[in-house]
Amino acid sequence: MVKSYKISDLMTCTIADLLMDGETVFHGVSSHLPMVAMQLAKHMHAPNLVHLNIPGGVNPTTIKNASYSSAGADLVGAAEAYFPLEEIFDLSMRGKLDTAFLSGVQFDINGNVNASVIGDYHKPKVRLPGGAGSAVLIPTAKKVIIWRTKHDPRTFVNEVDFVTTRGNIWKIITPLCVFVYKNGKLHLESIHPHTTLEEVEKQTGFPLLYDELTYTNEPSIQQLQKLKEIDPKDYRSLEFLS
Amino acid sequence: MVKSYKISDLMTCTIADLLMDGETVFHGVSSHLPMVAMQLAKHMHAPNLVHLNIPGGVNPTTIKNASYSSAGADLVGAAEAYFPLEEIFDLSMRGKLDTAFLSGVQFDINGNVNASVIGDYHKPKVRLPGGAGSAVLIPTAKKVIIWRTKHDPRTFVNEVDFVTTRGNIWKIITPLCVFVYKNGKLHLESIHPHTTLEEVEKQTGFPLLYDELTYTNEPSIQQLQKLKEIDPKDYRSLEFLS
Amino acid sequence: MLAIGENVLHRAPMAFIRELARRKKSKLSLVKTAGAHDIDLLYAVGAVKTVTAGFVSYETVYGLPKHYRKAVESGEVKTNEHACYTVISALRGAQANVPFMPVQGMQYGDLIKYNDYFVVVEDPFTKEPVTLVQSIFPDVAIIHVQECDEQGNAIIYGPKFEDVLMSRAAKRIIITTEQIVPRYKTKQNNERIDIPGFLVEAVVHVPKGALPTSCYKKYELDDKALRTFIGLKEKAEINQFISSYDLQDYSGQGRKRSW
Amino acid sequence: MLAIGENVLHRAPMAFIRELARRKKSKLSLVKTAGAHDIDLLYAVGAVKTVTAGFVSYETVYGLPKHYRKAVESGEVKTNEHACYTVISALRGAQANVPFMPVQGMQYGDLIKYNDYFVVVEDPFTKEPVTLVQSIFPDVAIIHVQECDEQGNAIIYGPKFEDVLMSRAAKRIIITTEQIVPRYKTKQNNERIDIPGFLVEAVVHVPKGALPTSCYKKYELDDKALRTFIGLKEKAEINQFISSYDLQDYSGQGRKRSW
Repeated sequence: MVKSYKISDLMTCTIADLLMDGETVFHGVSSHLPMVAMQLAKHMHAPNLVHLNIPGGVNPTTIKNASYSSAGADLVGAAEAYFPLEEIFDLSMRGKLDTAFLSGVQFDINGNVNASVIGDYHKPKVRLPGGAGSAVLIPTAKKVIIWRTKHDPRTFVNEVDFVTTRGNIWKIITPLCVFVYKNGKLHLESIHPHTTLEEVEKQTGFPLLYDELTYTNEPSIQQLQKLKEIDPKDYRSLEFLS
Repeated sequence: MVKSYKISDLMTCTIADLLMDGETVFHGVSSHLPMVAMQLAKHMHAPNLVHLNIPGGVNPTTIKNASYSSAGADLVGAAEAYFPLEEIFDLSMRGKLDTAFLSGVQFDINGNVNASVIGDYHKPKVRLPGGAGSAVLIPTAKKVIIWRTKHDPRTFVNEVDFVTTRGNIWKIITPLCVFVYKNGKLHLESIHPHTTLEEVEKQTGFPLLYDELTYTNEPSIQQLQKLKEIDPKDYRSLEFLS
Repeated sequence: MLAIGENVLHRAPMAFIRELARRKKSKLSLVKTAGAHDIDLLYAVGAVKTVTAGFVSYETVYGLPKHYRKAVESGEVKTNEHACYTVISALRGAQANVPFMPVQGMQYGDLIKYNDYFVVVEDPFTKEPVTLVQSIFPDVAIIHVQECDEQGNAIIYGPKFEDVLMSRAAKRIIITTEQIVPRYKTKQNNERIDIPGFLVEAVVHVPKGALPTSCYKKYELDDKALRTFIGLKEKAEINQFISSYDLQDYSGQGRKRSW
Repeated sequence: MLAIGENVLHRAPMAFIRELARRKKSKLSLVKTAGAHDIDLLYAVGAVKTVTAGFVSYETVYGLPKHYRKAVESGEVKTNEHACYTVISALRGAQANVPFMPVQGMQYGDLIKYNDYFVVVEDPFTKEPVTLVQSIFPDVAIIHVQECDEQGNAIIYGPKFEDVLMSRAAKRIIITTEQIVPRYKTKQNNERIDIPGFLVEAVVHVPKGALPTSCYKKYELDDKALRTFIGLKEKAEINQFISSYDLQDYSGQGRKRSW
């Protein structure tokens, strides 16, 4: 039997598998892919996962109306309770946020994250959107999962132009691979089935560290079916389209 | 024509006359007398006075259900909006609370207020209820009115046993007189019609300062009529009864 | 350290407080902005080591909390005197998990001289003096509400006092509730939920659990019971007073969340 | 300094923002946790001196805020980069009128090295290092709501984002509202009022005042208008885009409170 899936499906399922039942999990704006992954986990193995988001909807029953925004009022309308951004930050400060999804524009092997500028900080060549919550959530959440839909040498660089924050990354999921951060360095944990070590090496600006190398699990049939149900309009692919 | 009124009526009306239209005014627990005074002012000359209280009822339309507590839910039920204690403190910190009603157990001529202990601070002879908001509200509210239903040498003392807070008192209203605080000292502003300077002197533990001495205005007929209407059960006298 | 929700004569979690007395808890540290019967009762049974509060007293008509005063004046127990607002600030510090909060106004009195949880430092931005209050991190917050579902989603009607803040400042949150309502009902009011269930460790169904204090929309204060308690002197009388609530305090269906 | 309510693509007070552009305001200092079209538009007309924010960008499908980026990259204007939470902390500082707030987490990155509104000091209680963020005191907060009465009692439906906090941090509060509702209606919902009227300086009736961003229970985001704006380059085009809202932005009955 041949399974047909997109890279966004694979990334979504890989992320979903990282989430555990009963955890409090937060995603921010421009975060459709992890939002879908959270819903997927909740519908598969983690029914008691607590889905938190910027507008404050706790455990929205559906994400189908979040067409252009992962921070819209629809997440509150369909929610069990209201717990907004301010409070989520506080929760993380108190060590009670289990998993946070964050991103960034540059990453280096030492776990440094840049979401601020390309070039000089005070006279930037490119002004990035800003780290939003990253600078406080990456250090304080129990686990941090970074997802990034670009994997190229400008993203995974030898040295970031600016350290918006550093450390306490658990995993980074890209279209090519999964990195795990341990002993102060990013290590290649698995590469996706459709790529090769050479491709990952070519697209990464720092030398790859790895112990034992495996392929990332493919999405299961059950996961792909459930994805169609909870995300019929394929919001998880939005970042790949724009 | 002979007007018949109680000391509590006089104190209530005197306080009401100190309140201006449009002001934000706060009272706390065990504060029936100023609560009635605020309602009286609102029904007479200050319709836009903003009545704030601990449970958070902004401008309750009635206080008739506040039989045993000036911090009960009835003040919220009858209110225009909800703005609770936490926020009222913040408001005062921001310099936006116009008038606060507070009390204390000892006062001296220098404007020191004791709401903490009689005797040694760490081994008190009498442990008082505590200053509640006084220590932060007296210094930060624009105007502070102290009311106290006891006027004796144990209340108005030569030197307070402990300085819970000091200064920034505007007026003190007692069953005998009105003090005003100016140039760092309490001055006698007016004495109530039913008493004498000698009586006030006898009941006050510090020497009386005054420039020109007047009698406190008696309640007007209109005020007394309105009092019957807004406070038919005479909550304003509760402190005199218990 | 136990944070006790509610204010003076209203919606105090008395069933829980009485249960602490029944279980002969001792050396409790309490924190509350303004307390009355709850604190007085725990002092009456000798359960308290320290209390941190801005105000401890009944309101006018019920007078002063005798048991509390007696214990403090005898030197048996310590009272950490605050302004109510500095308790709030200290709990806000715990909410954000920072060691202190700056606070205005305290510099005019002597509470900061006599209590080591206040300190004056130089503001590094303006070089002006600023008072800091040390954060207070309650282990448990106990809050009595009118409605809660089995997941712990709790709705408070009327004044919330400092309950919402306490539910964010404490490590563990226990809810006692007048009524267990179905989840669809709390969900219909999702924007009105004051304490979301995922913060809550246990939900206990205790109708009339705030008596003899009042509970908005449910019952008024029990004047007679309160006056009775205030008149008591002997330990045996106090234990009997507590026992008189046994049936009522156990009348709900206790429910526990498992995670 | 102007605090702008709402978040990224939702309930931004755009009618007010466009009015600032029409009146050719300049050298504005803006503060917002996460902004998009509001900030981008004010940059497009050259109205901004500095922006203090944690995040400035449209969401995924609308890409990056070109006008903002161009201005910052040209060095014309300054951006005070924060984490969204440090903006929240700094506004909480203003709410309590204290000069700074302690905040966790910042010590792991270099934002505190490059920006003088962060400083690391020693906690006088524990002697551990602690990061402080300087408080931000907005002169005005502008907040768009669904319902407000003539007294300024305002109710926000759905996510409130940081609006309630901003209404407590700013010296003056201006409300624009989809609907002016009678006072008896707000009073019926008194516990749901997010901003009590006595804090509010002016109430302006502006139906559709958040367009092209979304407004919960009223309208969805105007995709076409937003894409049009994002594609614009010339000042004249931008002015024309703003003019196209003239009729709509003036369609409500402007109401002012007098005190």
